Amino acid sequence: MASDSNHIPLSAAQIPADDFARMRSENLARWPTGAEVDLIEAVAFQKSLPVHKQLGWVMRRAAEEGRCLTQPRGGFGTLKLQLELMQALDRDGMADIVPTTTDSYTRNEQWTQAQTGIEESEREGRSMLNGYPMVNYGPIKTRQLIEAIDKPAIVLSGTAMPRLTVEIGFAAGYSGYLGSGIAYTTSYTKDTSIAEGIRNYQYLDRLAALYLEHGVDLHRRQPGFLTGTNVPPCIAIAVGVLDALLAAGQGVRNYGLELAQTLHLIQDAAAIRVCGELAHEYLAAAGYEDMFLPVTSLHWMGAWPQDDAQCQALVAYGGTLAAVGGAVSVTTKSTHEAYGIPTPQANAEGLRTTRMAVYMARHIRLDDLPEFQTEADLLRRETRAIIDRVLEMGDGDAAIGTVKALEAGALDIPWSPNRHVQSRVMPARDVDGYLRIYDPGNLVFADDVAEVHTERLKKRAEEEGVAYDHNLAVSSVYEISEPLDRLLPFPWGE
Amino acid sequence: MASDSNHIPLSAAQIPADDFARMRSENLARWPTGAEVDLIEAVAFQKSLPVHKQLGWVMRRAAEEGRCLTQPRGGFGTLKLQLELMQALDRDGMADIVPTTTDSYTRNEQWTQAQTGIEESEREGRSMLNGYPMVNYGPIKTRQLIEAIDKPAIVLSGTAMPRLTVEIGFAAGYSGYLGSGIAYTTSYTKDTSIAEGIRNYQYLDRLAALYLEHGVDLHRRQPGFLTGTNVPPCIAIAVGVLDALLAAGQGVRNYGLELAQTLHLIQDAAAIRVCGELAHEYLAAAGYEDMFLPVTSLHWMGAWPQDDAQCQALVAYGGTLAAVGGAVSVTTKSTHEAYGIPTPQANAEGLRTTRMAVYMARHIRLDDLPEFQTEADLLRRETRAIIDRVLEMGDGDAAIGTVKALEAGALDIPWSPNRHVQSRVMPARDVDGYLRIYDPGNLVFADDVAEVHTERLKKRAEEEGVAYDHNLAVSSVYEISEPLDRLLPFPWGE
Amino acid sequence: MGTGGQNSNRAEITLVTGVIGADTHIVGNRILSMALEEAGFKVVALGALTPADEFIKAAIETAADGIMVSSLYGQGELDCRGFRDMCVEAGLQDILLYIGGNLVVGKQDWAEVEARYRDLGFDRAFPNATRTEDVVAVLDEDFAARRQG
Amino acid sequence: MGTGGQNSNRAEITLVTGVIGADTHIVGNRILSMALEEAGFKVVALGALTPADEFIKAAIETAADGIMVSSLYGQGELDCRGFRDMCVEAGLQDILLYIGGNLVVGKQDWAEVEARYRDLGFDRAFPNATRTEDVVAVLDEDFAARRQG
Ligand code: B12
Ligand code: B12
Repeated sequence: MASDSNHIPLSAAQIPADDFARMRSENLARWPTGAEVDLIEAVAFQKSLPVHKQLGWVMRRAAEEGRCLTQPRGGFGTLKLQLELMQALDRDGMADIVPTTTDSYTRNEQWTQAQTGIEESEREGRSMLNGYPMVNYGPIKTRQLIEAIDKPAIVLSGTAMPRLTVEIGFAAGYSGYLGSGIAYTTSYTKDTSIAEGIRNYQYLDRLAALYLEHGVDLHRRQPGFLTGTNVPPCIAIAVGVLDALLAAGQGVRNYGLELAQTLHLIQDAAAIRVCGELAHEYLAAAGYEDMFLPVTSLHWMGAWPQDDAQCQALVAYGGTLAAVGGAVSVTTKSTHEAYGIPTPQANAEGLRTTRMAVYMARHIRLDDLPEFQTEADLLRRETRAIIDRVLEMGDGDAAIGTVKALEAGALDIPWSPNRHVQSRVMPARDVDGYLRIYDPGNLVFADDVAEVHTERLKKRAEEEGVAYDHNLAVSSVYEISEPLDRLLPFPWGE
Repeated sequence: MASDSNHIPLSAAQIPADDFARMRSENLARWPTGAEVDLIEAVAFQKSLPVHKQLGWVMRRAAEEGRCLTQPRGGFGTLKLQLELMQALDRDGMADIVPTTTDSYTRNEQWTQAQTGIEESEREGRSMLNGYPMVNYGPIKTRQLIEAIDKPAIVLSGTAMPRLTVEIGFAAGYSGYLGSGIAYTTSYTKDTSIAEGIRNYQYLDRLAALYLEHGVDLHRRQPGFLTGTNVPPCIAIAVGVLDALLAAGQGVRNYGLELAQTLHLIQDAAAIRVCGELAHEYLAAAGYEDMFLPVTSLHWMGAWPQDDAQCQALVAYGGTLAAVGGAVSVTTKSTHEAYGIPTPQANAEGLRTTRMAVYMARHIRLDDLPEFQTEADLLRRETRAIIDRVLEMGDGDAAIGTVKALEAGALDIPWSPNRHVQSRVMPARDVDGYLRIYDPGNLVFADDVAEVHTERLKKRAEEEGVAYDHNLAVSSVYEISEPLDRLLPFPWGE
Repeated sequence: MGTGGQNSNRAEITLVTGVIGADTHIVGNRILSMALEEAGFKVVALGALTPADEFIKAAIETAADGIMVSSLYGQGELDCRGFRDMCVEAGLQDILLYIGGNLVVGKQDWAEVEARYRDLGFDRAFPNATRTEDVVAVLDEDFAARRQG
Repeated sequence: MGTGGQNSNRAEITLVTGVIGADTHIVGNRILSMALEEAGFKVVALGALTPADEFIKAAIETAADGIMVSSLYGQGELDCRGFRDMCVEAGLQDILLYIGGNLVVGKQDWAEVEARYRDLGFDRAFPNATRTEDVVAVLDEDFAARRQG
């Protein structure tokens, strides 16, 4: 694991070159396929890809041209199944960005178990792993996946331990990599310290920056969904900006920020706008003037309904919200979400529904709507309050500030499984469908800002005739997954 | 047919009571089931329905409470099949308003053929008619349909000859009726004169008003889709207002206006708003201060794509557009639209997808957006120009003005099959996705208004690198039905 | 579009177009008629709601070389019963007969639908959403084959 | 919710909750824990990512009457192999075992899934989206039956 870096004190500073070289060779020695990684050869392979298969270039072009690209999630346990899946997503789904999700063993660095999983999957002819075991296959074999598609590919691997996977992924020709130290450690681990998660992603970002130094403009991306469950935009943006500061510190310049949809058209559009704005502002203030910081919008990350028809509306609205918000890309789900990993066909359908929705809303912008501006102003104040406090606690160091702030609850994540996070903040939906904060825990907002949240939520309790208590937050977790006869009944029958 | 009224000169005036009584008895004598109609008994039956099964009441309540109700279309050839369909739409589809679409023979008053169709359908056990033959079954049997559901029911019968069908429908307990003299005559007939179509619907509206005089608040509705093919909102609203004036003249007070979606979020919202506004304004100016004039939004009425996934986006967006526009109800389609009449299941799914979309967007309003206001202003000026000219040509009489204006093209309908309509106006989508007018034919707009249309369409031609000619209109007919690889390809591949 | 004049023979070819039966779906038929005219054919457009016998009358009167029938509303099969026989009776044994649109009720296997319309005497049948460029191309082919044959 | 105290015995019942295996899905489990506490049960919440043996250790330490296992990520079957046997070995032969969540990979027939978990020794299994009111009601029933039995 990350034992190597435990004696380097935590900071946002760049990992020194010699330390990094040592860390890399230790890391690559952990599994045989690590020996296949040769940076210079990998750089040459990345450069040999046409630009339209390089996600760094594609994201920049999409941003320039005002496009909203589509990207699904997806991983199966063998090279063959993964290859078919990626072709289906590329062709039938018309995905602009093709994913490879890794399996849970790979995420937990249990490569021996992953090997068993591959063998069982090959015997059974169906995937016994919930993703692609990238480390086990290694970069040379995995290049077959890159060659099988005509789009850029991205690695999706929800873990706080990405070191070997990223080495393999970049060497295999993946030009995008999702994951970050704060977001994943707070949402995917229980005991892992925030410092350790940050260090692991500093390694990853340093590696991406090394490719950049060799002329390869890889796309790094922060997983803005965190715990996926009613994360208020101010928290998501604050974490995104902090993760971006950490990445920039390692030399990354092409860094995407994700935001999970709240499903409120105006709140989501304001969030996408403010996210881009504040990211640029804080990164520039830290001396990173030349960052490319595109925003990706994520289909609803909370609990989904059981009814296909309802899910279709969520999928389509997911495209609408991304397009109206001006997101550079949208990450899609499918009608199978409540049950399990979608079939390639359901996944491709989700992509096409989303794409059609994007097409229809591509001209719409709400930035001049007074309600949008009020919401954006509120969001700016909330988010600045959090980030400023974190940076203050770290004396300007984002890494140290984050660890302290999470410990103290000055930065907080709702529904986090991690012990080092207070997770006292309680979000809930308000009377107008905005996601607000019922209980801020130890988050500190200006009085008038806090008052907006309380007032709007009290209004909801009043309208629904329920108590003003934490059940507002609980029912907001269930809400979108409820059947229609609870959400919107015909109200006048017997 | 309508021979009885041919010697009454056309006007917007109310049909005199004695004439109407004579017309009714002639009409009811045309088919045996006409004898089952007894106004007083029918009034009693209507009054015996709980209010939540009376569409007049339900529409008023929905408007008061700011709800957007859902309604599908649907009709099968036998009582049994129709009953099952209506129950499926009521229960599985959660339709707030349950429809009965009549078959083509019934619309053409070919009741003998309809009888054969019923017999064949019963023999085959499947529907050989494309709708429910309401006249043949008559009011007493048809009441079984009303009793089988727990929602209000509406008759959908696209025809210029509705006289006997409406008598049966109201007596059976339908509390809503879609259809109007101008809209249906211009879109469903070739040789029928506009005057004749208007007279037939004056009969229908007079009958609805007679129920009102007996205390039954039926909901009449104007079919705003006309030819369903890129009808610019100014034309749809103008026709809606003129049809409403004609209905009010007969004594109707509960009159819905429909608007087909253009699929532009802002244009559709502006259209719904302006439609309500101008309808109230013109009706009040004509002395009808107490009209209830709710607006219904219609899912895309033009050609649909062949791909289910694309259709799901159209269905869902149809709910979004209706909710955001503040429509009081939305009429739904399904993923089967490009192929044929949907199965009850597909129909119910379209309803639920729409309902979920409505739920998610129910709080959103765009009225304060500057772009909305600009569009609404433009639309007000366009629509007033048309209506004022029509009323002028009729010396204040909407019936006479309409006939003359359609003949002259001062009121015009795109893609109309009717000989008495110029149908020279050519709509096309502009560079920002708004539906504009490429060729106004003989419609007269202020120069600066006309200039907006020309300028925006020239801009589109320029951006697409195509000629500025009528193919802008033709490609706009195809557009939404195109496959995604034409609408929104991945643009940077080989 | 914009292919007018490519085939020097088009100007000598007269085509009757219309929507058969009680069908009001005029849009596709009108777009087709416009495209055929632009391509250089002589077009006699009968419009929507055209009974079968009016097609034949118009074809005789204009000495037409082909009839282009549209049907969208699902009752095309009923409306087209005996259409080829009526043509033959009227002395139009060689006239080219095309039909296009939503030719049956609901979603059915296209190969079967096509076969059914061939049995009704149509030279070709086209599914809905057929583009006019493709129709022009096939017309050129079929008329070229006739000149040679 | 708000049903706390209805059953006077709840205060005497201790329940261990947690998410088994390498599963981070804590939301449903935390909501369940909150609801059980509000209903009056004593709750020992172990949180996400809890190995099977930690459940048992906690149950012994707190003399628990039941264990409420959550599993969402699809690998529940692997994580629960031998769970009842481990309980028995640890002297918890009578402890009530419930499990709930997305208990298998993908969409499978619920009756089959339930049977599989009964075979693993669970007294009851619950599909995802089960509401906490329903869980409380069933707990009351099962504990009432035990008191009588
Ligand atoms: C617009 C529309 C209408 C408009 C028509 C306006 C008008 N006057 O033209 C309105 C709203 C009035 C209407 C009414 C009805 N409609 Co309609 N309508 C449509 C819709 C949405 C689009 C049709 C269209 O214009 N397409 C665009 C044009 C450009 O394409 P096209 O027509 O296919 O034509 C192209 C090709 O097919 C080809 N082509 C066409 N003809 C020919 C001929 C030849 C020889 C060749 C080679 C090629 C060719 O070239 C054309 C140009 O590219 C379709 C569904 C769909 N496709 O999405 C339903 C549809 C055709 N309608 C249908 C029905 C049932 C009706 C009604 C009975 C509905 C009702 N219950 O009220 C009435 C019919 C009334 C009547 N008596 O005809 C059904 C038909 C069902 C079936 N066949 O099983 C459809 C499929 C919808 C559905 N799923 O229910 N409709
Ligand atoms: C939110 C979410 C996440 C969040 C979790 C945040 C967190 N820390 O909790 C994040 C984004 C981190 C996440 C990650 C992953 N997720 Co996830 N996630 C979801 C999602 C969308 C909602 C789950 C949820 O919170 N529901 C709301 C709560 C209130 O409901 P509940 O959990 O069902 O709990 C209720 C009942 O089940 C019951 N209950 C629960 N436990 C128990 C126990 C007992 C004894 C009883 C009686 C009742 C009971 O009571 C609860 C309250 O009412 C679901 C899909 C869905 N349902 O829509 C996928 C889902 C569960 N996730 C899935 C997957 C695959 C993953 C990942 C592996 C994805 C990936 N490839 O990265 C990782 C897993 C990482 C890991 N090691 O665990 C799959 C599981 C597939 C399967 N079983 O076949 C699902 C179904 C999505 C999908 N279709 O792919 N996920």
